[in-house]
Amino acid sequence: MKTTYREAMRAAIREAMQKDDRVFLMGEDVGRYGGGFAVSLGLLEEFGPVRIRDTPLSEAGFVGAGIGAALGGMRPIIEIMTVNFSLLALDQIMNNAATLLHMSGGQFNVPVVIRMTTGGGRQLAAQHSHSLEGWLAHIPGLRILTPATLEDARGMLWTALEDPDPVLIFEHGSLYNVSGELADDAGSVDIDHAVVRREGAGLSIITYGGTLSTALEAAETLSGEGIDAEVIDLRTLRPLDDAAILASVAKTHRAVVVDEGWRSGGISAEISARITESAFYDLDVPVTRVCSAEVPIPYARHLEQTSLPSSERVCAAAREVVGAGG
Amino acid sequence: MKTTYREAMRAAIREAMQKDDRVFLMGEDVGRYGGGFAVSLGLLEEFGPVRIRDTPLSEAGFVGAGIGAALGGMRPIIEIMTVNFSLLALDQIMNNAATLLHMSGGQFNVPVVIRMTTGGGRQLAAQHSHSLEGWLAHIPGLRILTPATLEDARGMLWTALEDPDPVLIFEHGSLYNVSGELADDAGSVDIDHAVVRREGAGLSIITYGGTLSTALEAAETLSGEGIDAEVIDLRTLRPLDDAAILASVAKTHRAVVVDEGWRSGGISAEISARITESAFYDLDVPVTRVCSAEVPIPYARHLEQTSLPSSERVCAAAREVVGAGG
Amino acid sequence: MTDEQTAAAIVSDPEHVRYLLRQMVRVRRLEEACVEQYSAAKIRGFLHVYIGEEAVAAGVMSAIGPDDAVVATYREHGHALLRGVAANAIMAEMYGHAEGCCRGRGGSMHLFDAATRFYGGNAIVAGGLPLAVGLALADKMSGRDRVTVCFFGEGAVAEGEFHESINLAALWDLPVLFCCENNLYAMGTALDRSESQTDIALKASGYAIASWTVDGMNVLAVEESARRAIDAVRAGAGPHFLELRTYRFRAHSMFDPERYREKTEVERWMERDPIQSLRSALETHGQLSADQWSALQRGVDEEIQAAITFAENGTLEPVEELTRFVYSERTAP
Amino acid sequence: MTDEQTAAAIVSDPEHVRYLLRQMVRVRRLEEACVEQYSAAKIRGFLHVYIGEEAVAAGVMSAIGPDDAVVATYREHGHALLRGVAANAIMAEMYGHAEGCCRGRGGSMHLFDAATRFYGGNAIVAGGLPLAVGLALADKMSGRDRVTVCFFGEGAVAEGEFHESINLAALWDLPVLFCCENNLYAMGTALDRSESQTDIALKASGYAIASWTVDGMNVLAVEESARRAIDAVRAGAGPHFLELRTYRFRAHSMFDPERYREKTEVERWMERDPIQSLRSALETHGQLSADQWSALQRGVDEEIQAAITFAENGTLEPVEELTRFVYSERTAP
Ligand SMILES: Cc1ncc(C[n+]2csc(CCOP(=O)(O)OP(=O)(O)O)c2C)c(N)n1
Ligand SMILES: Cc1ncc(C[n+]2csc(CCOP(=O)(O)OP(=O)(O)O)c2C)c(N)n1
Ligand SMILES: [Mg+2]
Ligand SMILES: [Mg+2]
Repeated sequence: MKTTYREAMRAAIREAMQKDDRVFLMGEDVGRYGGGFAVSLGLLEEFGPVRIRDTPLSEAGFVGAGIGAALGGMRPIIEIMTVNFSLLALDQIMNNAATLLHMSGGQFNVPVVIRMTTGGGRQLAAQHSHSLEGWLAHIPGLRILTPATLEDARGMLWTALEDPDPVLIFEHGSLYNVSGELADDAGSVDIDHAVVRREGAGLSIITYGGTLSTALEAAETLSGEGIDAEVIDLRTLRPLDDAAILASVAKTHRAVVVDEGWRSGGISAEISARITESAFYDLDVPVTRVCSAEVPIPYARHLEQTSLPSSERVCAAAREVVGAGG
Repeated sequence: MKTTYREAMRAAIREAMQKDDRVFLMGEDVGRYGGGFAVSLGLLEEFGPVRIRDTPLSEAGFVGAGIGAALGGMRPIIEIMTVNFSLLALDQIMNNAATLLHMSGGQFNVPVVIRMTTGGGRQLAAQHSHSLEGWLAHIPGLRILTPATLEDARGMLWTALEDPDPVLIFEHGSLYNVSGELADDAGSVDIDHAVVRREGAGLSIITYGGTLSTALEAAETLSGEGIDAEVIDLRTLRPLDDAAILASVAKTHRAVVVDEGWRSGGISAEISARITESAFYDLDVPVTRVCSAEVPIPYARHLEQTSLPSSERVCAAAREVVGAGG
Repeated sequence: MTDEQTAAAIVSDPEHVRYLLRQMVRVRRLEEACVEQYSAAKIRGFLHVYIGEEAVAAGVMSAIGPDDAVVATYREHGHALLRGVAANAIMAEMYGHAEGCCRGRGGSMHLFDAATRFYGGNAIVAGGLPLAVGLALADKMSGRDRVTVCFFGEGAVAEGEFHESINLAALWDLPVLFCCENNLYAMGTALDRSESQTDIALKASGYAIASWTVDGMNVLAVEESARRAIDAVRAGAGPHFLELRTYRFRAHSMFDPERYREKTEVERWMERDPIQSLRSALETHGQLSADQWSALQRGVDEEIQAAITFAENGTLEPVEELTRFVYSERTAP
Repeated sequence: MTDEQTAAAIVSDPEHVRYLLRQMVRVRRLEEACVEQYSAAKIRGFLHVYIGEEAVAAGVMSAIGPDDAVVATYREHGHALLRGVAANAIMAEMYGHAEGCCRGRGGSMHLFDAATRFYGGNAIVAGGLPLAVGLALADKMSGRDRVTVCFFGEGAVAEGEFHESINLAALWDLPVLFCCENNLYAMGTALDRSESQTDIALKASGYAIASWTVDGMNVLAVEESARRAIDAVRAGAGPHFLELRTYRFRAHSMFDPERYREKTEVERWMERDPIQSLRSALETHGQLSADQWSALQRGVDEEIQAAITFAENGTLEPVEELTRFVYSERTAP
């Protein structure tokens, strides 16, 4: 079946709503408007305003209410229109969702799913172009998912809803219109493992989410130059699938991490540190990172494009690690 | 002169208030109460309620107001009682303070200083024990300071106030009562460089803030075992003083990073990644990290102490890197 | 509540009034014991006691049912106790012992209890309000006629999370009872230095939510308003808001030198001690003999003493269990 | 504002009323040009136009002085223009050119201008309110009699940052004029689905701040209330709050299919078009000849056309400058 990332997400929400009465969708403009990015278009008509619940602009309030509803036995899907506004709800996410189970000595788990759009590349400027998913992966108690493919857009939500703990799902804004084939019976997918999206022996390109396509494009280019890149899609940023990362590096001895987050203190640093810690003697060259420039992402297209990881920058980094260790 | 860290901070605030009419202190209970940690005790009497300004409980509001006052020509010192509440103000910090200069094409800089207590170790449990300074160092546009000594407590504030851009100062809660000698003429200090607090050739222990004393204590113990540790106090977490880190590692070929933040995605990962990137061939062994356990910090003392970096854990890590490469 | 109303309440059901008195005394003794154990370094961290404010928790808890939910603050020992959490489990928690209601992970500011639907214990001012809204939303969506009661201080009113929560609850007509414990100070910040509009109940009415001001030093008044409010909420009349005017007799926490208020102000309020007032009223009406009062005190002392003994004999959670409960334990598929 | 008042205003100073008409037309044409250039892919990102709401910015801007400060939202092209930022600099900014008022870094949602004290352009709903409070605080502490005017939509009212800001301004008696542009929708969310209390001015009064409701489709009414409010604020009477009832004729942004409102509703409001109403009023009173109207339009068209030409001829900021302005440039010591 031909579908888009947006439709796959929508199908996942619809199916979850059908399967489990406790599931509902709540967020700004998810109903009448059809969703800020049209993900939930049509769901209000299908499920009604109680379960497709428009909220006022009050991110801390409705995210906290989602946490409370989860404590109360529901399985809420909370939509924060974009990651940029999640800062307003971080107190609820870090101080409540992520801590309640531990603080209560195991009594109160929080089965909430919080979805949001992330990333730049659409000229939305500094306050609307954050990529914070890797940064939020710092927080114990959370699980962080970054569906990069149609299958994952379709399949991760249900698995997340079955998880007894808080799960954050990040949908890169540039993916919604991506279209392709999806099996008619596509359903829930595992959220525990990274996946090799392209096999290769020359170096490991490790990425996730919005930059998976960047990495695959780079790998294509590189293969024309005789550089055989393996591309790993992390899929889950917390917990990281160390085994998958290390298995690839054990084979290739070289790694480039591609991450749209800012470089300093991003998830790219964590991946680099872990590889070094566990596979230092496997490495022919140091792990290299391709990240966003450390600037508030600017509006002008040429400046924005220069800020973000590009297939050219990935290729350049790959050539260097392959050459350097050569 | 014998003094405490708390008194040194207070002296710094007092001096800044005297020197520059544009400086004022604003935050919850900084006035009548004397400050949540008694840092500002007595300042209300000295400077009056206009400049020692108690605020309602509204972190986003008064941090944003501090940013606005800085735009309006003042030099505000904003006190967020503890880092745990800074989550409520992160929108203002990331989306306004850190972006305004760039977004406005260089027109509006934000000379605000935001101080807060950080860290655990006092049995305050999950919502009151965060160490987020390293995590916040991810954000371009900010400068992050972590005074660990009396000199820095006394001297960093004025330098921060002279900085045209937003500066966050993190005071570890366990330091306030630390006492010692401070030169009578102690004044402002540089905030651009890390400092070697103990010279050594066997390995580099890289740390800052609340764990500097942990590292020094470990170095003492190690020296009794013939292990000669150098201890670097980073002092500033953004921007990191790469040169100082690399100089030490070039000498010792071994590094242990000690950080009270959670391990995954903490500043320890960034330091590890940078060392690997720039000094891979200098390293005899991979960089090792001693961080907090990835748990919401628990109340019970034995559990809390197990969570946090200790001198024993630093020693163990040091012995390992020395032994392993040996 | 007038003296006549108090008299009527006592005459009509003296046993119930003695029960309320006892509840307040239980909280008072528990808190006094906490202070002692803090001084003895058995309890650590931050400790916030409720002495002076007992009528609020006692009155409200008496008005709610076993299926209702409670969300409280870091000043919540009394709420936990009167909600039905055993003094043993509370005291052991503050000792940081495995027998505590949170296995020692929560401490004074984070008491939780699933059995009594006691959802904390929140140390972020106003941080519990959105949770209460969500709990109530779950009930409403599930068609259960449960009520969620949410306690918070008047200091929380300035926070954005307060505003967003009250609006959501009112907008969606959720079964929440908001109980604002207005003790006039947020740490050292007096109400008139934190709110441009100091009439909290009036402020709440700006959200089109029913809101009443209640004498929080009078347990009968509290109970009566709470009961009316809970009945209304349960009947589907939407959220209600009580401003309970009270006072804390002790410092904000164990670290507070109380520079911000006059001793005479504290003394004036202590004349309205909710326990002493009710005790005299009962005595005046011949409904509390000296024997009864001693027995009541003795019973409470025994309970609290037993709690201390229980806590003293507690054990430490093995450190190997540190990382347990960061995530839920998964049952093998 | 009654028809008689309008008549009186026109008769007493027709030139000024024509000036206000012209200001509104400038905004209208600028916005129309933005939409065209967006369709031509010259402007990208999010674009929010102000068509229908021009009376608000025109009336308020006319009431403030050159030293006052303005804080606005992502729907701020008109505010910037009427504050005095050149159409050239605005249009070049939207083209992402170095000649733009933010050198192309800000775009449509982030116009800034130091010369006119125009502090943005904020794309976080309610994110500008605390800044306005701080700007006003700086003025008050420095003894300057400047006023800070803060614009925001009615959607912002539900946000915690709104609540915290209004309280701070009222508590500290700061010289801020809050201008709530109530256009009835926040994206697709109608006011009655976001606020339990839909009377915004009444809600504001819960903070003990003077608040008035104003016909935001009538520039004379807006100007008159803004002037009264600004005078009061400047005279030290504390912050004021205006709820300006208006309507946006266009979609929320270029991505909005407007599923949430009826065409007939839009049409009803368009009958109250602030430009057409004022134009007819002027004509009725013989104060706007066909020639005057054509000249006015021509003048505005020329300005906007010139802005497009200016933007078209703009240059790109060199990519080497990307990291400039992340931090201030330090002058060597
Ligand atoms: C968001 C947040 N800011 C600051 C604090 C520090 N703090 C703890 S209690 C308190 C005062 C709260 O006063 P109130 O809400 O009136 O409750 P009370 O202590 O009087 O019961 C403050 C400022 C906090 N815990 N959370
Ligand atoms: C904090 C935050 N949440 C969500 C958004 C997405 N968003 C942009 S504009 C808007 C509606 C705002 O409505 P209103 O304040 O009434 O202003 P209007 O657009 O009507 O002028 C929303 C939800 C945002 N920019 N910021
Ligand atoms: Mg209080
Ligand atoms: Mg609106």
